[in-house]
Amino acid sequence: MSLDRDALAARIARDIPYGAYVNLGIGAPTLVANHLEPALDVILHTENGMLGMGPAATGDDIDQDLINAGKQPVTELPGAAYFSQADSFAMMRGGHLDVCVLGAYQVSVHGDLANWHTGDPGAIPAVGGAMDLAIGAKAVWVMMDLLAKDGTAKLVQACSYPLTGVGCVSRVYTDRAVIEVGSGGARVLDTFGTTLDDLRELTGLDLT
Amino acid sequence: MSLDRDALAARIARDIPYGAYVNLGIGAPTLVANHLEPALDVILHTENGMLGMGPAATGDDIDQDLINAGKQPVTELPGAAYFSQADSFAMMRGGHLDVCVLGAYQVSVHGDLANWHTGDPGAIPAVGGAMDLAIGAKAVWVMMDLLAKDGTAKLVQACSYPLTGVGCVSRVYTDRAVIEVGSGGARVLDTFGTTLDDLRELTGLDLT
Amino acid sequence: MRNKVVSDLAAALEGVADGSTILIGGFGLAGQPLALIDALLEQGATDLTVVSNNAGNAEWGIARLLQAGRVRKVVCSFPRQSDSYVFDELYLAGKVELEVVPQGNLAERIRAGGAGIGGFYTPTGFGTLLADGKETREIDGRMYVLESPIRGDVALIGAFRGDRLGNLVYRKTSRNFNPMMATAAALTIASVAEVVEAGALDPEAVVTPGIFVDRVVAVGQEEAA
Amino acid sequence: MRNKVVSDLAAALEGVADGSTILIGGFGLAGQPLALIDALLEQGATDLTVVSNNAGNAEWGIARLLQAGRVRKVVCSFPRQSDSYVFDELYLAGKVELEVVPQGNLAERIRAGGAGIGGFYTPTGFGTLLADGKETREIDGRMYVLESPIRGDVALIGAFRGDRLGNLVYRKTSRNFNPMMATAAALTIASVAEVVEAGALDPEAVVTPGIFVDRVVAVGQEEAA
Repeated sequence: MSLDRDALAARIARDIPYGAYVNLGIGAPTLVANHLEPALDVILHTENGMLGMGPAATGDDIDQDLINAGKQPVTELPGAAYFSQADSFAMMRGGHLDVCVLGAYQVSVHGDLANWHTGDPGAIPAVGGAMDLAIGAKAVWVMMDLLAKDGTAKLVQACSYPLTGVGCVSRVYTDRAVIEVGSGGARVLDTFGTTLDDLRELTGLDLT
Repeated sequence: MSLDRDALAARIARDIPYGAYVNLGIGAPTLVANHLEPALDVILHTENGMLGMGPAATGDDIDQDLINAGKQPVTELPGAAYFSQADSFAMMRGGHLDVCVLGAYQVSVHGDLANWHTGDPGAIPAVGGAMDLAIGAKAVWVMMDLLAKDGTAKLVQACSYPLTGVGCVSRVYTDRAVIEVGSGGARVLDTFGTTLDDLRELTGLDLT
Repeated sequence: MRNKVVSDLAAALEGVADGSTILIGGFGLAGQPLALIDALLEQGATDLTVVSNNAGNAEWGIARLLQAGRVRKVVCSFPRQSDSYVFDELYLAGKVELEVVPQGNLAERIRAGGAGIGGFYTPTGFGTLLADGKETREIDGRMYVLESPIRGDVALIGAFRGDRLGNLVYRKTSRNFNPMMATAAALTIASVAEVVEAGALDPEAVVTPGIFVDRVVAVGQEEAA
Repeated sequence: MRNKVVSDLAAALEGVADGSTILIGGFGLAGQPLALIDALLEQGATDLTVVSNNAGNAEWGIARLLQAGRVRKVVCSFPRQSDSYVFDELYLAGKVELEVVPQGNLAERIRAGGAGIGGFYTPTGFGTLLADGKETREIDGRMYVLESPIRGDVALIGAFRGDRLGNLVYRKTSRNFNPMMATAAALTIASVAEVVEAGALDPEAVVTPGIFVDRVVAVGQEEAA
């Protein structure tokens, strides 16, 4: 009864307010775009320098000069605008985006985010725009499985992985529940085929 | 035998290197533009947001959206570019202009500049771009009379008027002499119908 | 369908509160949104702080706001102009506060406000009266002054063309402070000479992307003098 | 007559010294000036510090410089890509230094370098490993990190069209880091698909004014893969 990724993406899409400016992170959050109703009038930002990004480009529409932050070819919608990365990140840092949806390794009940580095000493560190995105929207939402492949919870009391941002996440969308996080701690907003008690047991957290 | 303003402007124009990017301050420095040979290939910057400024506009060429820093109508040369004032002052502050020519109330032998405020308690303070221009070119030259109307020297040991910038002027063009200033003190480069002794007497400075 | 174009100036200025900080674009009259300022006068908000390069010309634009006693404080680089008699008189009578900021610092502070920068070190103004009491710092052998961001409750923007998404382009040197101000206010209101279809502006040439703009109103080509 | 257009790539790269810091535009392959990088390889400068968003793709561009052992240090936001095996191997063997900078901080630091800003406070990275040892400061209740400007000895810029005055425009998302980098180097070298007449670029749409550009070379439309 838990939600699969596509159903979760659809749920996130439904929660995005009308007319929002949205940045969708690389990976699963990109799926959210497939569920944005045209009537919702969302405008997509890609941090490599564009507002008004359209769907993925295919065939003859592929243009190596028109890519998204994941370096995949995309298209341009009428009313788009291009700008430099200084301007693009100023737009994010300045709080002009309404919603940013990101993946994560871990999120803490206080909204700390860990999504850039496993902390493995053999790993090559690479941050990209992760830290900028983490603080770069009015609402930062995380889309992730509640549990890692090894069964440990990804929603935690305190992140053990290196942080991407402090207290920056406001809401976590998982396959089992939607959970509000922040200075007031974690609060379950909605569950998918699970109970509050189950969630407490799975995470070891004092969820309300 | 001293130079009049127009002759002094011509002298300054001759000292500008080939191909320079130049900002001419409001007032007398504007006269320099009249003496820039086309072969010198100088490009004029106006800090309200333009490179490639042409001569003053007259008649039907007057466009209220195309003005210089003195708010006078000007024209656009082929290859011009417009930009915001943030970008324009970034261009100055970042040291991209070759020469800036400014007027002054006083310049000190160490290159301190006073040109924005008389210090009169009744005056309304207004700085405009003066402090940005003062530090905003590889070479900041001042064009001024050596003596004020009351006969006191405007080249001084230390400015008595409020400063615009510290140690920013490299050369002073006056009606009587061209004088290098800076951390090494004042050194006369050229005289116009006057002698070093005369200049020492007029200024009370230990000129070399 | 997203449509930021409002029908008239009254709708454009709706909700501006007393005590607001208003960023007003323009350098002299170029790019100064005169119709929006007149509409703000009509709207009635008072006790305003106005951030703009100048403090009004003759009895146009900002000068009218001043004349009507709506302005508590002016933050600008160059209040004193040949035709700034309205401001001059109020200032000398102690009826309006003034904060003078070097022009490039003013532009950069507004940019910082829109860009989420907490403060920056600038060489401009170091060692002068206008840096009095400000924190200074030596960086790589040069002296700098710490300057803070400026944000507004409202920005009034004078643009050339705009679309229903809020994308804007400007004309020649009327661009000036407008693009930064558009990024640095909670409510950004742009007047344009002409509203065009979405997609009619070249995406490579849009200066202010629509994300920064809340309302667009067509006022035709303004003639100031 | 001012003419920044040089006849070939060798002339474009003339004089680049060993030990230089090279700013290289591009985000992945978009806007990465591949022909200029190949010409830099040919020119022979070594012991380079490369500042760029990525650390090379497959055996193109920056990856070739790395492969040839010309690069001492990479400053970038995202070295690890699906096809960054050249960098990965050198890094893991301890043969190249790496400074990782959050992408927006990298863009802003380069802008600051070109704009004469001595440093700035950014919220990005606060409380993370990438701010370790950096000065922090609370401003209006929010925590910021002090970041410093980045400048280069040389910038290699991938543009779309340019004129003999050095004015440049870009194409779509290949703009990315190029405009800031053009402002932040002692010697800025731009490759363009096409050189156009002075006056042919719309003055309202010029992204990089010629003042920032020293040399322009036509390389045609580059096809990377």
